[in-house]
This record gives sequence, C-alpha cells and structure tokens, in this order.
Amino acid sequence: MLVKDVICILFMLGSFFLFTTATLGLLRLPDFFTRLHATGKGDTLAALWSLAGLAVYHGFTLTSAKILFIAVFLFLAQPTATHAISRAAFRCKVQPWTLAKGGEK
Amino acid sequence: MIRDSQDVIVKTLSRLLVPFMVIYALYVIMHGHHSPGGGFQGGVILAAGFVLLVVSHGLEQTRKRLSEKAAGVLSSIGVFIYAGIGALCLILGGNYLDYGKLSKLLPVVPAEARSLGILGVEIGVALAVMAVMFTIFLVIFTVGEFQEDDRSEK
Amino acid sequence: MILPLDFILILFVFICAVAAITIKDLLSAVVILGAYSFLMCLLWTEMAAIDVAFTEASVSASIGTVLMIGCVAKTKRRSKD
Amino acid sequence: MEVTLLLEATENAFRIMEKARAHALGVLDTAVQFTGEQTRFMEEKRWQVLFAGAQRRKTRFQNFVGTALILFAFWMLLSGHFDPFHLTLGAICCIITAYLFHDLLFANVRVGDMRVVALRFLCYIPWLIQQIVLSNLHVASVVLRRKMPINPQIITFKTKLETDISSITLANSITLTPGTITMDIRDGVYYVHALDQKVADDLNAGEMEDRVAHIFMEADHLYVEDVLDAARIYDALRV
Amino acid sequence: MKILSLITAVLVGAVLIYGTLDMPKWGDPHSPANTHVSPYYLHHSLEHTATPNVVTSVLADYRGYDTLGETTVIFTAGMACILLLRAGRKRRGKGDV
Amino acid sequence: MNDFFLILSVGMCVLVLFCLYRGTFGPGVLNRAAGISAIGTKTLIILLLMGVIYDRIDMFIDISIAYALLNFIGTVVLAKYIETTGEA
Repeated sequence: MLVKDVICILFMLGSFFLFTTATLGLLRLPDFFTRLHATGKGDTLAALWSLAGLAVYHGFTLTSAKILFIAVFLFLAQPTATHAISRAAFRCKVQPWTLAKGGEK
Repeated sequence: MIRDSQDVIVKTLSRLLVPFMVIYALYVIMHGHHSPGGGFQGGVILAAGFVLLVVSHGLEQTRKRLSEKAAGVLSSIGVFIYAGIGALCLILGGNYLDYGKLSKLLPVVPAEARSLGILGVEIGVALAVMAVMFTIFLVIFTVGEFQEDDRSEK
Repeated sequence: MILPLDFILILFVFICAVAAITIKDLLSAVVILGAYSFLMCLLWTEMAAIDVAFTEASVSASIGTVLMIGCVAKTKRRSKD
Repeated sequence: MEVTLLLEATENAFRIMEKARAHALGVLDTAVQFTGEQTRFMEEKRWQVLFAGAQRRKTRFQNFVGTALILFAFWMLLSGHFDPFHLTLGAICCIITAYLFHDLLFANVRVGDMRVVALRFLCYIPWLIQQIVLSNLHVASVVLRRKMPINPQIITFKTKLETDISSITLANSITLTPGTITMDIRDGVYYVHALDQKVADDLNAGEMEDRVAHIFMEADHLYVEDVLDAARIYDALRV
Repeated sequence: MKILSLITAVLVGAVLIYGTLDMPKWGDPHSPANTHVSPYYLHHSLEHTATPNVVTSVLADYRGYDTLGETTVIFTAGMACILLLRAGRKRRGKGDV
Repeated sequence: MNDFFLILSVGMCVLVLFCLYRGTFGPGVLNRAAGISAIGTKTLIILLLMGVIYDRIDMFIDISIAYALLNFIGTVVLAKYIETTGEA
C-alpha cells in the first residue's frame, strides 16, 4: 500500500461522503432554493476532491494536469449554472419557502 | 432567445469560456488520430461554442464572427472538401477516396499520405457539421422572433 | 465490461425512458431526456465504446437539448395525452 | 518569456512612434510659427486622431497576441504531442481562434498590473477553498440532523465593485461559500438567498467583498495595504 | 387506443428480444464479426494508415463512403430545415431580412 | 485498488438513483433541472473512475472535459427559456 493510494482513498471517501450529503439534501430539503444549496455547493467540492484524488493516484503527468483543468472549468461553470437557474426561478416569482409559512411546499 | 442576456454573470462567464471551448473543439478535430473524437464530435462542440455565444451575447455580436450566409457557405465547403479529396484521388489514378495516391502530390510515403487524407476529411466533416448545426439552431430560434417583429411594426 | 454497473445503468435508462414518455409537461420530458443521454453515455463507456460515448456526450449535452428546447418553445408546452 | 518579448517589441514600436510624433510636432512648431494659430491647431487635431487610431490598433494587437498565447498554452496541455506537425497545427488553430475571439478574453480589463492581480488571486484561492469546506460541513450538518435547523431568507446589499470580472468573482464566491446563493444582480444590488440567520449576518459583515476588491485593486482609493485594515476602514466609511 | 399501442409495443419488443437470443454473445471471439474483417483491420491499420486510433481509420479511410454519405445526409437535413422554416418568413412580406 | 474504485462507482450509481427520483418526480421543471445537473456532475466522476478501472484514463478524460464544458450550456438555455416565457 503506497502513500499515494492512502491519500487517494481518503480523498475519495471524503468526496463520497459529500456526494451523499448533497443527495440527501436534494431529497430532504423543503423547496427549490434550499435544494440548490445542497447540490450547488456539495457537488462542486465533492467533484474537486475526487478529481484531486484521481490526480494524486495517477501521478505527475500531463493527464493529471488535464484533470486539474476539469476542476477549474467545474469551478467556473457550476456556480454559474446554479445562479442562472435560481435567477430564472426568482424572476418567475417562485415563492421561497420560509419558516413562517412552514410545512407547505 | 436571440437577444443578448441581461445577466452579468452568464455573460462574463461565457465570454471567458467560449475561446477555450472552440480551441478544445479544434483539438478534438485535429487529434482524432490519437484519441477519441473526430470531425463529427469536434464540429458539434464548435457549434455549441457559437450557440453559447448567441445565447449570452446576442445575435449581433455573433454575426460579426460567423454570419448566417457564411454558415451556409461553410456547410457546402465542408462537403466539397470531402468529395474534392476523393475526386483528387480519382484524378491521381487511384480509386475514389483512396488517399494513398495523394503521396504523388505530397512528399511523404503512402501511409503518411493516408493519415493526412484522413485529417483533411475530418476537417471537411467538422466544417459541414458545425455550419449545419448552427444554421438549424438559428432557423429554429428565429422563426417566431421575426413574427413578433412583424406584429410590432403593424 | 463490468457486470454490476451494467445492470444498474440499464435499470436507470429504463426508468428515464418510461418517465420521459409518460410525463405531461414537454419541457420536463426534455430535461429527463438529458439525464437519459448521460446514462446512455455511461453505458457506452462501460462497454468500452469510447467514440460512441463521446458522440453521445457532445451531441446530447449541448446541441440536442438546445434544439429540443427550441422545438418546445415554438410549439406547445403541454402534451395532450 | 515569449509573451514579455512580444509585448516589449510592441511597446518599443509604440515608443518609437511616439518619439516620431514628438519630433514631427517640433518640426511642425518651427514650420507653422509664421502661419498662425489656426493651422497649427488643425494639425495637432489630425495628429491626435491618428494617434488614437494607433492606440486602438495597438490594444487590439496586444489582445490578439495575448489570446493566442494563452490558447496555445492550453493547446499544448491538451495535445501532449510536441512534434513540429502538431505544433504547427496548434499554431494555426490558435491564430484562427484568436482572430475570431480577440475581443472576448480581455474585454473590460482595467489597466493595471496583471501580475499583481494574478498573484493576489492565487493567494485568494486557499482562503476560498477553506470557506467552501466550511460551507459543505455546514450543509452536511444541517442535512444530517433529524429536524433541519433552517430559516431561509432573502437579503439584499449594494456593492461597491465596478468591473464585471470582479463582480462575478464575488457572485461565484458567494454561491460557493456558506449557505448563500446569488439569485440576481440588478444595478449593483445583490439579491442573496441565505439558508440561515447566522449566515446572513456573516455575509453582511462584507469581508469577502473587501478581499475581492483588494484582488482587483478597486480599493485603491482607500489607501490601505492590508485586507483587514481595508475591512475596518470600509466599515468606518459605511456607517 | 392507448392499450392497443401498448400491446403492440410489448409484442414487438418481445419479438425483438427473442431475435437477440440467437445472436453471438457480447465480445465473443468466434462470432462472424470478429473472425473475418476485424482482425485484418486491427492488425494492418497502423501500417496502412499511420493512425493509432482504429475507429478513425475505419470510419474515414476503409469505410470512407459511409462517412461521405453521413455528411451528405446532415447537409441535406440542414438545407431542408432552412427551406421549410424560412419559407414562412417570406410569405409575410419580409424577404429582405 | 481496482475493487475500491469499482465499489465506489457502484455507490455513486446508487446516488444517481436518488437524484433520479428528484429528476423524475420532482414538482416542476426547476426541481428536475436541479436533479439532472447533480446527475451530470456524478456522471463526470463515474466516467473518470471507469477510466481508472480500464486503465486508459488518457482516453476517458476527453469525454470528461467535454462534459465539464458543455454541461453548462443546457442549464443556461433552459434558464433563459424559463425566464423569457415567465412560467416555471
């Protein structure tokens, strides 16, 4: 068992945990905007961690540089997609769930 | 949909992302020999870059780079490149699309000539696919827009 | 070929296909078709057909969805049956 | 290396042109001493117009070269084949792409020292990643509780950032960090959806905004060196 | 009507699945597709075309006619789209746009 | 190590199932789009994991870059359509 394998396994397990919580949030949270909180953040960081783990596992080559570029693109694109769709919902006057109106979806 | 987006974030992000998307598409086209990909996939990604430009920056900004007329001409040129390479092989004394005969024109061995012929064909396919996809997108999204313009004029 | 992934992905593709044809809202059907194409791409990759997977990815992730949204925009949003 | 060489070359050419202009103006000065003020003014005007055109062409050329070099670096990273054939293909592709999109990558960039901006941005990233990790743990802890302690609300605040690149950096950072999503930007007013009361209070302190302003050198009029100082002075100014 | 179409779809699907039972197994080295032309292409592709990716060499070189036809089909589809969808605009008297 | 990646990708597929629930049954288009974008990210990671399992990650990485670049177009176009028509 090499050191890089251990690092890779740790990164992967962490990212899997984050993916699980993001999915749980997607299922459990009450309305659309709060669900976006779960997916928009959790998936981005989880993807970053798994990409880092794979880059460590693969070693220092051009391919791992490409993997890091995927991470850069994800970090640019994922928040923008989240923002675009939440803005569409906001402009369409989708009512956000609040504690006062609790219970109704 | 053809008008430019009012959103600063989407606009800026697509401004930063479109050149990389286009260079990636060109990479996919040119490196069909060594990695997955080729003319069709690269052409589609190229068209996607232009679509993103239309959606974020509007039709006017895109027309400066690739107008509808140019897209129509490019789609014909793509098919022409493909068929023209085949016909060139026919003229040089081989069968249709037998790229090995291109080595009479180029200073390489026949195997290399076939590789180059494949590259030329891929470029033709990519141009045709890109232009056709972009044209279909524009045609679908402008059909209703012009009707609205008519109504507003009356 | 990885057998467990194969069965799981086929199940998902089946779910997506059934959902896409039974749903009333056509825009939602287009969105679900996007998920169908993702899973289809995974299926191709899993069978080691990389070029086909690449075609599926590039076509359906960008142009396919956009053109279908355009068709929904130019026709009606709700399906009758 | 090549970047600096090319930029230096354009700079040199520009300086030579400027010298020539000064020389010509001196010659003109002696020549029109006898012909009155009016013609001299006209000549000056024409030179200025010519000069502005040259300036625009110079910036366009610099944008073209910068875009082409960045794209070529990206191409080398993607390609992995360093034989002359593939490098030539890459150069051709980069020139075509840079010709098509030369005004996209560098639009609305403030004239400033790019190296300092890049360095500060690199220093900003670890802080951002730390914040993102905290945010994810926060969301995870919210989701894993049996009764989720959420109190969603929409808060608005006005920003002092001017260029669009800095405002999107702020917006994306807000989207990525604890419990907040940027929903809309209208005329510099941010509409932010917050998951929790505490998170909303944190956002109103405005530390992130100061950091972003510090990166893109938009807090220069505050005359501060340190980020924390900037935060304090900005708070003092706001109240 | 819905029931009828469902029954038709299920019947056709059942027939198709029955048809696939007779096919060779996935990746079977003794199936006809894997014994005649495939080994030839796999062995000689690199020396014939100097292209490491066999898929590309098969698509664009050995089966070049197919790809030419494919490109022509796409081109024709684009032209058909332009002709069909642009026709409505001219009728409304805005031919100069 | 291969077994670990295999188990991880199967687990990721199970997560895809939960996202698919939100994608198919979620009320309204917006919830569906959120679920589908979550599926997109997971797909990207599963692709890379499969690349490691088949030991040809240099081949599979191109598809992943394509997804990272293109995944965003569909969401942006959908958002713009919803915004222009005004019905969620």
